[in-house]
Amino acid sequence: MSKLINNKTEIVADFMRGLKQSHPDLDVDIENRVVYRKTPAVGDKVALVSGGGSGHEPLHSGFVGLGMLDAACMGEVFTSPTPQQIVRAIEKVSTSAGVLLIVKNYAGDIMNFEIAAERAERNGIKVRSVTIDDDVAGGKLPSDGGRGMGLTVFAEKILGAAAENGMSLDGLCELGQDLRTRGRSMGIGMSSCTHPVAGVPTFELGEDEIEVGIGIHGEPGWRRARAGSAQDTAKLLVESILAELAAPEQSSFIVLVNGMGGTPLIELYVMAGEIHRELIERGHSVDRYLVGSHITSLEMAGCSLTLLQSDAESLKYWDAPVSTPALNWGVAA
Amino acid sequence: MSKLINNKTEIVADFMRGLKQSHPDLDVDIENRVVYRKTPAVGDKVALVSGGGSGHEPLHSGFVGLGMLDAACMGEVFTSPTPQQIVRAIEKVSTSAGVLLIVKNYAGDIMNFEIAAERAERNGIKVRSVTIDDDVAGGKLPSDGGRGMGLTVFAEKILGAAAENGMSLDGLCELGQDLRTRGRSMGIGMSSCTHPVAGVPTFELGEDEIEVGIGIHGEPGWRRARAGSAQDTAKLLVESILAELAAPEQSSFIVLVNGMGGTPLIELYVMAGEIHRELIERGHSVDRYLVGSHITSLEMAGCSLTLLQSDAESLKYWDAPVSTPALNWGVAA
Amino acid sequence: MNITASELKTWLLQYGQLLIEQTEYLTKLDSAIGDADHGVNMQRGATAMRQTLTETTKTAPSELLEEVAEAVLEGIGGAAGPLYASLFFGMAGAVDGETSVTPQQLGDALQAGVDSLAARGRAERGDKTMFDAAGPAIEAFRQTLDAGDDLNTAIEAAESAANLGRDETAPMQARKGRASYLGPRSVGHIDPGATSVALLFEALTELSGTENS
Amino acid sequence: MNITASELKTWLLQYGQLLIEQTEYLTKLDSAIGDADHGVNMQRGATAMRQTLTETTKTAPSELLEEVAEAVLEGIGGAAGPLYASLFFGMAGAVDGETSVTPQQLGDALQAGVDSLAARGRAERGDKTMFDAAGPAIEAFRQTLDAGDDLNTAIEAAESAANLGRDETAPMQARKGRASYLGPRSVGHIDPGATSVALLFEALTELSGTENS
Ligand SMILES: Nc1ncnc2c1ncn2[C@@H]1O[C@H](COP(=O)(O)OP(=O)(O)O)[C@@H](O)[C@H]1O
Ligand SMILES: Nc1ncnc2c1ncn2[C@@H]1O[C@H](COP(=O)(O)OP(=O)(O)O)[C@@H](O)[C@H]1O
Ligand SMILES: [Mg+2]
Ligand SMILES: [Mg+2]
Ligand SMILES: [Mg+2]
Ligand SMILES: [Mg+2]
Repeated sequence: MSKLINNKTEIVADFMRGLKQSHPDLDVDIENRVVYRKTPAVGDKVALVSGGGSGHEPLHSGFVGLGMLDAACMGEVFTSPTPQQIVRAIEKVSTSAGVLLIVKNYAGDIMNFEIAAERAERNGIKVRSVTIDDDVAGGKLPSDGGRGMGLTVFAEKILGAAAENGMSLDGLCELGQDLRTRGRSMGIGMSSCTHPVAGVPTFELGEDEIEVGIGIHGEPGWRRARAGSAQDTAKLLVESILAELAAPEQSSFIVLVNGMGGTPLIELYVMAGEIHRELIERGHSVDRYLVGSHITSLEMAGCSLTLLQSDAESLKYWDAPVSTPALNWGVAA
Repeated sequence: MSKLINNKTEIVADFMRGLKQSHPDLDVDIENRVVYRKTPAVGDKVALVSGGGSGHEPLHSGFVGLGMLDAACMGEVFTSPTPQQIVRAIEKVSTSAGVLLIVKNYAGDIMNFEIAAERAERNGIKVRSVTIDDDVAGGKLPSDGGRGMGLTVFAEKILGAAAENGMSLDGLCELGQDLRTRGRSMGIGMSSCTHPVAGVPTFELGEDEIEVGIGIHGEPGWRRARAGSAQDTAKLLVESILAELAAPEQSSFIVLVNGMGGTPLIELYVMAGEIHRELIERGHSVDRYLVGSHITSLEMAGCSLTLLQSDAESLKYWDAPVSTPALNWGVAA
Repeated sequence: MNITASELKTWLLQYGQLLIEQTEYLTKLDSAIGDADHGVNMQRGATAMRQTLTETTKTAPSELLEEVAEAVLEGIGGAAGPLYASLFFGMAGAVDGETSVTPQQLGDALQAGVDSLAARGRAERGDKTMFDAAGPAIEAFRQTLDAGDDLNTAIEAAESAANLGRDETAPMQARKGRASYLGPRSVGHIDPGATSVALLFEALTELSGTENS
Repeated sequence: MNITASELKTWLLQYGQLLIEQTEYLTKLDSAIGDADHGVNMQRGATAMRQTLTETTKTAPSELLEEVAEAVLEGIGGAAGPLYASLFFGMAGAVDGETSVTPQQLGDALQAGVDSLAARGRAERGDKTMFDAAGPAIEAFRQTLDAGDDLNTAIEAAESAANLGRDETAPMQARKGRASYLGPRSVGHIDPGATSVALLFEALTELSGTENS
């Protein structure tokens, strides 16, 4: 399958140009691969910076704007950004209240953000990090813990709203840690995807096979299984997550039914219906749904489920106004 | 590739259940396949009804809500809804100001909506229709005219805002006709898709081939061509559309860069950048961009471009508040 | 003996049977020049027809045909739904008030149905549609009766003409429906709708012998 | 004669050359148990190294290595970027102030580099990472020198140990990095990072003969 690209090593720059043209509220520093708000946040709001490899769009660049991120740094496709890029992003938006980094738990991201944070702090900027590691991975977690998955979207929204609301850097770190304990994800894949430079699909699946416990890089998962119905898949995801989440009886959730990029919306809503049923059957309830392709693996087919135990605070920040390319609500014209 | 579905003949019903659970502002009549606003429009606003085959999500059900449609009727996948379904949708939301049907130009849709309109009128409801036929089809248009493509999204948004603003049924028809003359689309495909009941891809494409002038049903297009760069594709789409649109020099546009369902956002924004360049080079300008998968062919890879010549009125209605699952802006929390 | 509602039922039940047997083939044809759903659509239509035909209490041909028209209109969807519905509505209108029909009246009714289908689709011969099988079939049917032949012979003639009309859609370039957007690429493929129409006339053989029974 | 910045350049240019030759192979390995980009990442790293090495004005080994570390840190990204950067930063720190280094000092520097890589990655032997090629290689290098053999022999020993370490990652189950999420499915595949590390030691053969020149 061909791709809508020009020079395959310049995809990220070309993407950023299109993003800037399409969204007048955003600005981009193409050389340093930073997407940031054109109008910086006012006052001493803590600045939120996230980033990672590209190929997961709309994450993270599509979540830059009022009520979410102040800047996103974009690595090459599936490759963590480098410390200098991250430092540039931090410098672009840092305020006296400090900078919070939201880092997905992948070896590369962890190390590059770690080095960047050290360097920015050496330059006198107050930097703290929250690591998102919500993936239950479909099996036994390795020692590094779960990968960062859909909880990243929730963290960016909720921490973004809290920051907009004046929460301090320490407060945000605490809230971030709290979200970590209350959210888990799991994904399944029904196809791989083609890294634009590699040019061939990362792996091939048989007609009736799925990969269980995938990450967000078009990689194979913890195990291969026979494809079941949407109901079977919903049950698998809900059970696997609840086994790790230790949610009390009658918990209520914010739910992300996420497409990996190549799965049509019609299937995601079918899944939402089945997930709803699975949760209700277990005595739980759902406060909010987000259904769509928000953290993707290029054109991979499949979906992931994220459950975040909700409370008054998270719901308040979830419902708070947001104006970004990918999430937009509550802001008067 | 497997699909996230249960019973393949019950996909639409299962989808509707998930949609309703995820969007508390919407209600659904599953038996009659109608999605409609839970809180009906107040006063004597003209009601807007659209619909068509399923498999194009978010179109049309994702555009039901404040500022767009009052109801959408959902046919089976790629199959026009039947007259009775359409009549039920009309009856659900009709007001004394009448009902405007937005119909995409496909033989099936035209005939079924025609019969439904006759029947609803026999029941005393004032019904008018706007046919959307914006596809330049990549070649010589057949006698039936162009198929309905991305302009449908623009029409639903702009007519929806105008209706919300109190425009009469006659006024809406006129504005709809006006939009028809000012908007054109064209699409290219890089893969087909699999009709869930048929179970096999509708057609196969070679690695480096694209289909030029596709519709929105995973069907082959006017011709097959070698895949080019994003820039080549942008040039092809812009030139083909401008050849039909007869836009005066220095026109300005509202632009939809639409994904067919299986193309990642990163590629769509690369296309947006290239399309921008092509338009600017020809002396035109762009007022607004919408980039994303808004009118799709299940998981087909590819994209379509829609150019609508903008003016003060269309921009006003484009920017007006909207609150639907797929388009949402300008509404205070 | 004339053709009653009961014979019409037999005809249409057989048509439904053939549609179900040919579902995959019809979809395959629609994959080549359409959107891969004609088989699925007609299968739903067959199910809707069968339900109507087994539950109906109507004994007048016209009322029965109207119920069938309504059933396919709601059961099929897409382009084929209103087109087949028009065919049956057209037939119903032509036999209004009759309790049974002669072969000639059946011919007139089929003619009215086919006219109504063509009108609904604004289709002309050579557009590569259902009409390219339906038109020749009804012509052959009536000409054979007009020549003094019996119903059996007329049915055979209609069936052959429908099949020939169906096959002759292959070299045509479509001018109506989805296939028309393929331009010259629509050439070389048999039209799915013409193929399902040929089954409708094939099913008429169930009526063979009615006259002599 | 001791090893100067100029020899280190030769080494690293050769390393870059090997990376570019092996780009596709490294990516293929990463497709099996990772995200199909290790080749592409290292190719970018090779380009960045080459640019630095051809433009640099540094003559002190430590300054040169620091520039290289910075170049790969910014050039590679992903997990491999900071890990290779740590290796070169570690080496640079160990030869601080020297204008040239003896084979023993090179061994100490490589040891410091490998330690620093392992620390950055929190990697242990058997985790199926770069460290499983780098660890044995530097051990072999130093043991050979300690046994009184010359640089050539030490380089040969390091190269063989790196290759062996690389091959021995195949039966391991990954405990670090992306591959660790494959669990038992990571068994049976050579680790991509260990493979690129083996190229680093293979490139050392460019220094063979330095001592006698
Ligand atoms: N305007 C028309 N007039 C007559 N027949 C038509 C017309 N448009 C389409 N058809 C017939 O409909 C068939 C396709 O039916 P179907 O696949 O069920 O509907 P759709 O095209 O909506 O998917 C075509 O093969 C053709 O015979
Ligand atoms: N924590 C770690 N410690 C040491 N090496 C690691 C670690 N994590 C990953 N690696 C190495 O990095 C290699 C992958 O590098 P690369 O593909 O470039 O980065 P990424 O995994 O971010 O895509 C692995 O093959 C492994 O050798
Ligand atoms: Mg990577
Ligand atoms: Mg159809
Ligand atoms: Mg069809
Ligand atoms: Mg990798």
